[in-house]
Parts: sequence; C-alpha cells; structure tokens
Amino acid sequence: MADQQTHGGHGAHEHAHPTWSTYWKVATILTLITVVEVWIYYIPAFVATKLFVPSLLIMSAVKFVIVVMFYMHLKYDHKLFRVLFTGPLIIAGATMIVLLFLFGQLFF
Amino acid sequence: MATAATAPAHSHSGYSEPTGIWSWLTTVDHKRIGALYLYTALTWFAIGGLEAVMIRIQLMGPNGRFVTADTYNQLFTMHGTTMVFLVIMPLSAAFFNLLIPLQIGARDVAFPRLNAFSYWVYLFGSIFMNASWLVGAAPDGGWFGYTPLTTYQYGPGLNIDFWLLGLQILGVSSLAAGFNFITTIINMRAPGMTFMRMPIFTWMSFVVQFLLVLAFPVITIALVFLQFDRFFGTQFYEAAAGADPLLWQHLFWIFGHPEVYILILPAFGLVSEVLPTFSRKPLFGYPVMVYSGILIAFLGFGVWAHHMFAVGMGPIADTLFALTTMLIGIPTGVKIFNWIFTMWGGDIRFTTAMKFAIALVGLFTIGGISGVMHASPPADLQQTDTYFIVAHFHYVLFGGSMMGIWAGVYYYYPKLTGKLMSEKLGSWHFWLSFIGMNLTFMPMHWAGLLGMPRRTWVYDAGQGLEIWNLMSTYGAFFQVLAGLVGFWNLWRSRKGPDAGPNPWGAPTLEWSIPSPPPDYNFAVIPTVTARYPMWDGGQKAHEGPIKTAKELGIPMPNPTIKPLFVALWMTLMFASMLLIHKGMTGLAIAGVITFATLMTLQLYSWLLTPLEDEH
Amino acid sequence: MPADSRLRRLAQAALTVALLGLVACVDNPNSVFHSRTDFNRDVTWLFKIILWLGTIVFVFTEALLIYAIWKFRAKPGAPRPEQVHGNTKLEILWTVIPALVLAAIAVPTVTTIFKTQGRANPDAIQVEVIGHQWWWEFRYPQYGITTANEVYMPLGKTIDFKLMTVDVIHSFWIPGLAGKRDAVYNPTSGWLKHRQTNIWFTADSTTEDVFNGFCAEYCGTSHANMRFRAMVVSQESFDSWVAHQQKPAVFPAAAVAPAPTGRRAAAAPVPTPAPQGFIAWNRPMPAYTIPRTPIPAAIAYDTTLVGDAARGATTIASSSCIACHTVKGNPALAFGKVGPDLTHVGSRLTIGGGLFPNDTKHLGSWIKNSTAMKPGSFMPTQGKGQYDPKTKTTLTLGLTDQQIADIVAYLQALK
Amino acid sequence: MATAAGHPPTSTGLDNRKIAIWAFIGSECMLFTSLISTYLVYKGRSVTGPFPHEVCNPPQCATTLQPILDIPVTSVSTFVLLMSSLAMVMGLAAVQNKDKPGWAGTGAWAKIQESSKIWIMATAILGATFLGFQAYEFTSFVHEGLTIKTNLFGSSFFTLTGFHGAHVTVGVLWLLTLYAIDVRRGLGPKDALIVDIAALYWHFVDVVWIVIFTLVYLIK
Ligand code: HEA
Ligand code: HEA
Ligand code: CUA
Ligand SMILES: [Cu+2]
Repeated sequence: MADQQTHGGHGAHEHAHPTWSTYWKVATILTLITVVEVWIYYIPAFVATKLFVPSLLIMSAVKFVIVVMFYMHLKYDHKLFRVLFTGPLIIAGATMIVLLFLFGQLFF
Repeated sequence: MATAATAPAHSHSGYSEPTGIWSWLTTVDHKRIGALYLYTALTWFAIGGLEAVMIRIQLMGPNGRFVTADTYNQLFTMHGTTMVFLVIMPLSAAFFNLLIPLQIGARDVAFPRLNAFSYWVYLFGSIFMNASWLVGAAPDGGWFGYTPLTTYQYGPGLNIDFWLLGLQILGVSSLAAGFNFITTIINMRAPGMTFMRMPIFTWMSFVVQFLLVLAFPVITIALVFLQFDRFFGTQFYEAAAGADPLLWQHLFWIFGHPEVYILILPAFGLVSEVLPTFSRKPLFGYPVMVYSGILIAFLGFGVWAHHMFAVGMGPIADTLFALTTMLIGIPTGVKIFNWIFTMWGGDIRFTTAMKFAIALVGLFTIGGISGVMHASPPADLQQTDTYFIVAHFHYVLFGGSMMGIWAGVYYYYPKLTGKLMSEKLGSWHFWLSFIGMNLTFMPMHWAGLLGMPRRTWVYDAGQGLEIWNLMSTYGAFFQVLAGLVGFWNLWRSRKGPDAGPNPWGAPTLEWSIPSPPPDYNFAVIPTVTARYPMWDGGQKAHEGPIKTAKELGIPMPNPTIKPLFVALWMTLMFASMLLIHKGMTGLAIAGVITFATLMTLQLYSWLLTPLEDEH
Repeated sequence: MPADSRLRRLAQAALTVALLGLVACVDNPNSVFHSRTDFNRDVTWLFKIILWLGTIVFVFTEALLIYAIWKFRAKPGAPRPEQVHGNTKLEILWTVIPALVLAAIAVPTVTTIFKTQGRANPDAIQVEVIGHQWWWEFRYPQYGITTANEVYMPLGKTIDFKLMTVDVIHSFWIPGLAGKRDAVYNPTSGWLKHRQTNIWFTADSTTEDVFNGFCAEYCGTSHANMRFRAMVVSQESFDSWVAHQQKPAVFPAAAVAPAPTGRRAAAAPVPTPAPQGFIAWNRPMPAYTIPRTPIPAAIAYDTTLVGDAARGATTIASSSCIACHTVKGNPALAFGKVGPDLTHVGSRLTIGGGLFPNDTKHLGSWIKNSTAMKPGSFMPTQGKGQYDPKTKTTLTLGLTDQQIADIVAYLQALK
Repeated sequence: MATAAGHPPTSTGLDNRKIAIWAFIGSECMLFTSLISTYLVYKGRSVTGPFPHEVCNPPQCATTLQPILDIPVTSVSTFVLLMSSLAMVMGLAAVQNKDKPGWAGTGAWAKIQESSKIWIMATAILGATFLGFQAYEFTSFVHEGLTIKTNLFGSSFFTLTGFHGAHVTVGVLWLLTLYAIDVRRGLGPKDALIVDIAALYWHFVDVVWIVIFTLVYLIK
C-alpha cells in the first residue's frame, strides 16, 4: 500500500469497494442458506442420513466465509488482515477438532 | 530514573525528565512504564523467592515442621503463580515496553494510554492476588488449579476465589498489552525497518504477543466456568452432573503450554541481542532464528496434553502429543546451535550480561533435554508429578527465562538509566546465581527419580531423599545471596558512572539515542538500511545536547490519570465478587454494578479525550 | 595446559557425581529404575535409551559451548572478527541430526506406548483402587475383599488396577513397580459411571518384597500424607491372605483378662488365638517401608495403659466411630462408608494413609487426635481435652485414654 | 486520536486501530472456540433433562419434557442478526460517501441509503431485537425448567449464548455511541474508520452466531 501521509490513515483505504448491490446480494444468499438449513432440519428422512451434519457444516461455513469476505471486506482489504484472521482461525479450528476427538465427540 | 534530571551529561541541555509521583501515575511514556513493570516485577520476585526459600526450609530435612501443611500448599501455589504471572511475564513486559519502540525506531507504542492501563491492571491485580495472604486465605490449589479440587465443594474458602479473580484481572493486562504490541510492531516501524531487519528481540516479542492473545482467552473461559461453578452453581466441573474433570485440564494446558513459550521466548530474544554484541559478530542464521521462533510458537499450540499423560487418554492421543512435543526440540535446538555459532569465531567479552546469556544457552539445554524425556509418555509415567519435573521446569524457567532476563537487565540498565552497573558485583551475582541454581535444581532430578512426588509438604526419613533435599536447600540459600547482591547492584548503580548512548558497541537502533532516551526517543526518525544499523548501516550514536520535544516540534501524548482509574475500578469490580462467599451477595452485586459503572464512565471519558493536544 | 587439565578434572568430578547418582537410583528402594515388573522393565529400557541419547546430546552441546567461549574469548587488540551471517549447510545439519535423535526416541516410545497400554491379560486380578482424601481403598471384586492403604499382589500374576476416586483427582504410584495413573472419575456419577482409568503390570520377579506407594497428584491438605504399601508375595501367601480377608471379623467372645500396667512392646498382640497361615506380611518390614512420621507432643497418649478388647468392643459401638467405619461381622459397625474398612485392621502394618506403623502408641494417638496427627484428616478428634486443629476447638467431651486403649485393644484383635 | 502533522506515517499505511481490532477478533476466535468446544464436549452428557433435541422421559426427568430448543423462533432471530449486518454495511457505506451527496442516486430510497443515522440506528435496533429474542428464549427455558444450574446442557448453553449476547450488548452500546456522535456532529468520510471498526466487530459477532446457530441449534 502506498504510504499514507496521515498517521490515522483516515478513511479506510480499500482497493475496491463492494457496492451496495453486492451487499444486498450477500444478504439474500445468507437468508437463502439459512432458510435451507432450517428447512432440511425439518425433513426427518434427510436428518437421518449421513449427509445431514456435513451439509449443515458446509452451509454454515459458506455463510461464515461470505460474511467475512464481503461484509468484513476481507476480500478487498490489505492482506495483512487476512493473515491476522486466518492464522488464529486455523489454530482455533484445530483446537476444537482435537478437543472433540479427545472427549470422544468427534462423530456426528 | 529521576536521577536522569541531574545527570551531568544532560544538565547543559534544556531537556529534563518530569519528576515526582504524579508524573509516574500519569505517565504514558513506554520507557517509564517499562521501568514501572521492571521494579514492580522485581519486588514480586523477591516475594516469590521468599516463598521458595520457605518451601526449601520446610523440605530441608525429613518430616519438617517449619510451616503447616496448609501453609505449605499456599506457599507453592503462590510461588508458582507469582513467578509465572507476576514475575517472568511482567519482566518480559518491561522489556517489551522499553525496547520494542526503541528497536523499531518509533516514538512510542501504538496506544500509549492502553499501555499505561496494562501496567496498572497488572499492579492492582498482583496486589489483589497477594492481599489473600493478609486475610489468611492465599490460593492453595496449585498453580494449575485442577478441578475438582478447586471447586467450591473441595475448596470453600476464599483462597481459590482470590486466585481465579486475580488471574482474570491479570489476563486483561496481558491481552491489552498484546493487541498494543502487535499493532506497534506491525505499524510503527521506521522507514526501512522491514520485518527481516527487525531485531530478534522484537521478533520474539512479536511472536509472544500472538501467543498471549490466543492463549489467554482460553484460560479466561476456563476460569469463567470455574467462577460460575463456584458463585452461581453451574456444573461445568461437577462430577455428579456428569462433567468431566479433564475439561479443566485440557483448557488450562491449551493455555498453559503456549504460556511456557510466552515465558521463554522474550528471554531468547534478549540473549539474541546480547550474544552478538559481546562476540562482535552478527547473529548466526538470523532468518532461521526468526522462523524457528514462529515454528516453536505454532507447534506450541499442539502439544498441551503432554502434561496429562497420566490421566489415561489412550495410546493414540498419547502418541500424537508425544510426537508433536518432540518436534519442538528441533527448532529449539537450531536456536541453541545458532547461538553457539554466533560466538564461534567471535571476540567474546565476558561482561555480566554475556555471562548470564551464555548461562542461558547452557542451562536451558539441560531443561530442554529433560523436557524431551517427559515427552515420552511411558517414561513420563515415572516422571510426572515428581521432582524430576520440578527440576525440568526450573532449568527452563530459572536457567532459561530468569538468566535471560538478568542478561537483559545488565545489558539494558544503562539504556534505561544512563548509568553503568557494577561489573564486579555483577560477577558475584552471576556466579552465586549460577552455582546456587545448579545446586538447588540439579539434585531435584535425583529426588524425583528416587520417588519423591512434588507438592508434598513432607517426605519420610530413610528413603534416600535427605541428601538431595539438603543440597537443594543450601542451593536456595546461595540464591538468596545472589538475589541480595543483584538487588544491591541495581540500587547502588543508580549513581554509577555515565554510560553514554552505546556503552557496549552494540549494533541495534536503541543504542543510537541518548541514555536514558528523551521522551520522544528519536529526534529524527531514522531510515534503516541494515539489520545492524550501528555496525553496518551507518547509523551514528547521538552526540551533543538533547533538545526537548517542543523545541523539535514533536507532538507528545498528554499524561493522564484515566487509565489508572479504569484499572482500579475494574480491579475493584472483580474484588467485589469475593463478598459472595462471605454471605454478602447483595453487597457484592452492588459493588460490581457500582464499579462497572464507574469503569465505563471513566472509559468513555478516556476515549473521548484526545491523546494529544490539537496542533 | 593448566586450563585444559582443570577442565578434565572438572569433567571427571561431574561424571563421578553423575555415576554415584545413578547408582543411588538403582539401589534406592523407591527408585523408578527397579526392573521387577514387566511394566518397569519396558519403561526402564525406554528411559535408558532416552537418558543415554540425552546425555550424549548434553555432553556434545555443552562441550561445544564451553569450547567456543574458551577458544574465542576476547584477546586484547584483536581485530573485528569475520562477520559471518550464517551457514545454510551447518543449519541443515543441526536440524537433521536432532531430528534423527528424536526419531530414535520416538520409535521405541510409540512401541512402548502400545505395549504398556494394551489390554490387560484376561485372567488378570482386578483391583479397584479408590482414592479418598487422603487414603487409599483397595477392592478385589473377584474375591469380595475391601481393604485400605495396603495392596497385596501375587508374584507373577498380572494385576489390573482400575482407578477411581470419590472426591478429587489422585494418582496411584508405586515407583518401584510401575508408573502413575490418575484416579479421575467418580464412579457414582453420570455418563462417567463406567469410566475408569487403568494400569496393569505383573510383578514377575522372584522375590517377595514390600514397596512404598504414593499419591502423586496434588489433592489438598494432606496430599503428602496419602501413602500406601504394596506387598508382593508368593501365590500361596496371597491365596491365604485372600481367604482370611474374605472372612468377617471374628472377635473372640471371651473377655481378655486385663494385663498388668507397664510399658509394653509396640504392637504387642492381644492374646487371641492367632489365625492360621499367612494373613499379612509376616516378616519385619524393610526399613524404608516403616513410616517415621513423628507424633505431635500435645497428644501425649498414655501408652502405659492396658486396654481391654471386650470393653473396647462396647465402647466403640457407642462411639462416633460407627458413623464412618465398617467391621464386617460386627452389627454395630455395619454402616460406615466414609472411612477405611476396619474388618481386618489388626492385620495391617500401617495406619493413617501409610503415615504411621500400626502399633499401640500410634493407633492410640491416632484415635485420640487424628487431625493433629495428619493435617486435614476427616476423622474428627476423639480424645477428651484435645485441641482439634480443624474445628479450632478443644474437646470437653470425648474419649479418655483408657477408653482409647480399650478400642485399640479391640482393633488390634481384628486380625 | 488526533491527527498530527508531526507523526511519521505508519509502516503499512494502515491505521493502528484497524490492526488492533483484527488482532482482537483473532483473539476472540479462541474465546468462542473454548465456549463452543465445551458445549460440544458436553453435548448429550447431561444426567438430567431437559435436553436440547431429545424428549426427556422419567426417571431422568420428573415429567416428560419436550426438546427445549425452539428452532422457529431462533431462525427468526438469526435472520434478524443477519439483517443487522446488512444494515451495518449500509451504514458504513453511507458514512464513507457522505461527501458525495447523491451518490446513491435520486429518490426517497436513495435518501434513505445516504442516511448513516438511519442505518446505524437500524443496526442497533436489530441487535436489540436479537437480544429481545434471546431474553424471551432464556425466560421460556427457565419456565420449562432449564436454568444455568440444571444440567451440563444448561450450564454450557447459557454461558455460550450468554457470552455471545454480552458481545451483542456491547455492540449495541457501541452503535448507540456512534449514533450519538452522528447526531451531534455528523459522521463523515473522515470518521469512516471508527465506523468500520465497529462494523468489523459487529460482523464478527454475527459470524459467531452463524456458527452457534448451526452447531448448537440445528445439529442434533
Ligand atoms: C520456560 C518454560 C518452559 C519451556 C521452554 C519448556 C520446554 C519444554 N518442555 Fe516443559 N514445562 C514447563 C516449562 C517449560 N517447558 C513447566 C513450567 C512445566 C511444568 C508445569 C507443571 O506441571 O507445573 C513443564 C512440564 C513439561 C512436561 C510435562 C511433564 C509432566 O508433568 O509430566 C513436558 C512433557 O512433555 C514438557 C516438555 C517440554 C519440552 C519437550 C520442551 C521443549 O521446548 C524443549 C526443547 C529444548 C531442547 C530439546 C534443548 C535444546 C535442543 C538441542 C540441544 C538439540 C538437540 C536435542 C535433542 C535431539 C533432544 N514440559
Ligand atoms: C519462573 C519461575 C520460577 C522461578 C524463578 C522459581 C524459583 C525457585 N523455585 Fe520454583 N516453582 C515454579 C516457578 C519458579 N520457581 C513453579 C511454576 C512451581 C510449581 C508450583 C506448583 O506446583 O503449583 C515451582 C515450584 C517449586 C518447588 C516445588 C514445590 C513443591 O512441589 O512442593 C520448589 C521446591 O524447592 C521451588 C523452589 C524454587 C527456588 C528455591 C527458587 C529460587 O530460584 C528462587 C530464588 C530467588 C530469590 C530467593 C529471590 C531473590 C532474592 C532476594 C531479593 C533476596 C531477598 C530474599 C530473601 C531474604 C528470601 N519451586
Ligand atoms: Cu491424593 Cu494426592
Ligand atoms: Cu508443556
């Protein structure tokens, strides 16, 4: 990033702003995914399959990622922030998985 | 510090440090905050050491009766807690404060008031924790406070309440400091100070801040569960409700193992500054030193259960954690050999700082190797919870962290105060420490292998333990002498000979500015062109009179008392909760609400006041 | 060169000390290097590999360090040394070599993990170890036996210890026989009801012996005082011991004639017909297994008094002892679950969590004021006029020394 | 922090506070990981009811208790929180573009779009609505016999969602503070940073809820 003459760096300095239409699209997708999530929750036949939990996990991961990428504009921001966020996230995720394994809860 | 104002070298300039208590209470200057950390932590070191000496007197002979069993349990709990949270961590913080801005060519940390806040929280938290002695209820659950021993059912006294509230308070301090230094290092580097030119101390500190901000939330939550269990009747650790007592152990050690690297990496950083200077050679393999530090920290999050090999996690988990633990030996070994090869071919001057630094290399290796022995689960079943472990961690903590910190103290005292410490007393200090520490902790290996469990108030006669314990106790007496000499040296050196900007011929930026540095640090922000600016970057040491910030037109943050009060209200808010177990729940709630309100108001007032005057 | 020979002498001295230390380790009764069980043989084998590799790394590293600082010490007027910044080859070297050393540790480590943590022999003797603050309960479910602070095992038979606790976490450890295992789970609760930790080993050496055992996990006030003894005995002796332990307490109907006052030998048996065969370790205990905890002077139990077992039986039945202790076969003592089972207490060698020898003086003092004998003890002070450090009160009521002597006589009769 | 001519530029050109908030968010990941892990570790291990997804019959419960989690209500509150994130980004956009009146076009809707006050307040209100739902949920659970003391599920559930709720509360207060500033002196592009920081915090709290909603509410 170009040196900025102010110490405050006032005005977040992004490469490109997501536009408001992006915001609304994202909101729509989030809503849709949530609807699907709740919907499959109410399909006993699907809940019984092995796909239920993985599909929920994937859907929630997708929601997670798009909020972070677009609303928290990590996609458009300095890559430093991406490092600051993903590093801890990886440690956190790994810790959770190992803990669940150790307590015998790693099956769904 | 205050003596700087009268130092002849500076008296002809217009520059003078503000003096008086008020200037210390309101300071936002990172160097002064560093000094506060240093002197506070050294005070706790004397107290933690006193506790250790009482432990050793009790164990001098079999079936000792110097203190009671309950007192003994409080002593080792407070000794461990004090040394870890009130001594080594804040001593490291003292150096973070003093050095990071100087080493990267900054005028202060990113958030000077937050920095003051961290210190005051630490001070009040440490006082709170030790106030437990005054009411006769010092924490007694061991420094890792295993549940269910620390639940209300088995520990109904205030002891554990002091401990868990105290640690929560201290956690706030560390977290705040962590965010502050991460930001400082990322964002306040002088032009040309690229990451791969940063002094290793700053690098290791950088890594430590990440460990802090990622490890402390975990213990905070573990403590919150414990607190809720004790105060509000939740069941996180209630076996009767089906809770697994191991939950605490896992959460604690997920924090606890990164914590031990929090304790050692700053010391590694300090010796990485000292060794090159006194060998007159650059650090051997700088990039590898950086990467190994990062790797140690990263791996450090994946080894925690090596503290739990005896709980029966099963062979797969044991194998997993054994292997990750052993892996850490590799990057650490690289560091050790790189230090040795920094000295190799050098021109070694045995100053006191250098002696302590070399001692770290030698003694940490011993502790590291015994660490690898614990990493083997079947063998660890014969080691865990014995004095063999006590030997390990004192070699890494005293032989490592403490030796490194003393090296740092001798090395940076001139920068902090402008005065040189006595090398003669320093030599005494070093040799007494070195002999004393080995005499104390080496025999513990045998005591452990001969079946002496740790945390035992007494051991029986006739089991072959007498001689090792007696040796340890004499060793501790040597360490008391060492401590006295060291403290005396610190005290009397405040009137020592002037140091000048760079008494050691050291290579890094902090040595280019006057000692002690003026409040703005750098009259002109340097442009860095080399890893060792003073050696091969053409950076010159400051000469001539020191101007004031005003003369130079440098904007300085205003002193403020607000962080102190926020810290105070916060501590009192936590402290109020103690009343719950005194049957004064109403008062406790009132206290929490009052102090939380005061804290919030004070915080708003702080945040709405600009750091500096408008220009 | 003088410096050189000084170094050598130093090294020699260090080596001697180290060797002496190791020898001490092997000879010491509680040494973890005893190889008298399959478990400890495996561990010792592994531990020695690690120790040797560790020693080599240690000697090499320290030698290198000492050599470097000695060789490159400052010489006056020396020019600025060559500014070496690193050496990739060397650095790879000292990445790879430690990796190899660690691999040499890791491989036997993993094999030993799976070997020692495999399933126990199916015909192993099951022993349930139950930790209490601050004593050990041992149950042999296959035999229906409950005892305290002393565990018997036959030579050559695998014992599978199941660890449980009724309160906080304890850790079961007999250094001379095997490593530790924590007693984590409370068998009375929740989904953990069937959760136990276990450790198994076989004392397959040929000699009978007594070993010291400890609690190795900090468990509160008297963690240091939570000891026990492990008796490894022949199969016949073990069988005989089991047979005896299975019987309810048989207290002789006839009152014992009061013996004359005067000093008696410690643990002088009340003259009851001695049970047949091996019922307890019947030789002098090895010196290092005899507890030597001092008795606080303030207790001053009068050892000259002679107790009457029959009178003791009556006294105990109306005392608070019955709230916590069981004596199988004695209807008055059928409910107590909190304290150790006393059915065969007379045949035990130690009392109070392995803190004291089981003789008249110590047993009497224990009953008189166990809280003073053992900090934090949950057994309330019984002696009249005694100060109870736990409740911080002095007992105005309570047992007289004579009453205690009677109870002691009764308990000692419970062979 | 006031801008000062005498200050050197930052190394990255970024603002200190933005780096700090991201570091803080990284740290919060570990905080919520500990809470969520605990919830999952204790999942299905409560000795007594009520349970999240299962019917609880005697003897574990005195009377038969229905699964306690209310998916429809929580789905709505989840939606509310998601929408609050939308409002937040709209608010930030409005602040960033204050100096370009008419950037959103013309018409009533554009006027609304350009009003940072509306969006910031909307975010706060949606956040408060979420808290309202949570309060409703908590009280109805208590009525159905689940408190923080009842069982492991109760302890870990209330603590986890309570911590999340506390974060939302802080966020609402923060937004109200921004609103107050906006009313008093107006937030403009030069304040975009402080709004951005609040927004990052807010979205993070939202993201945590996304995870909680799936792991706690939906997975049986
Ligand atoms: C400064 C703090 C510090 C540091 C740096 C370490 C470093 C290490 N520690 Fe230690 N440890 C503690 C502080 C520390 N520890 C504390 C306080 C406890 C006890 C807590 C309690 O119970 O109260 C503890 C306990 C502890 C245990 C638990 C023991 C038990 O309770 O049963 C284990 C087990 O694996 C362990 C292992 C290690 C290892 C493998 C390292 C490694 O990082 C060491 C790596 C270093 C080297 C290996 C030496 C240099 C390398 C070479 C010269 C290269 C060649 C070497 C080889 C090939 C081996 N430590
Ligand atoms: C950095 C950490 C650190 C440091 C520096 C030390 C330093 C010392 N420790 Fe440490 N110790 C721990 C961390 C540390 N310890 C921890 C974490 C535990 C585990 C606790 C637990 O189990 O919960 C422990 C446990 C522990 C035990 C085991 C207790 C038990 O298990 O029952 C013992 C026993 O000897 C001991 C002894 C000592 C001694 C003699 C010193 C000496 O080096 C101290 C020397 C220093 C001084 C003496 C102060 C300086 C002197 C002066 C200022 C002069 C004035 C002082 C006097 C007049 C007294 N410590
Ligand atoms: Cu039981 Cu320690
Ligand atoms: Cu560790």
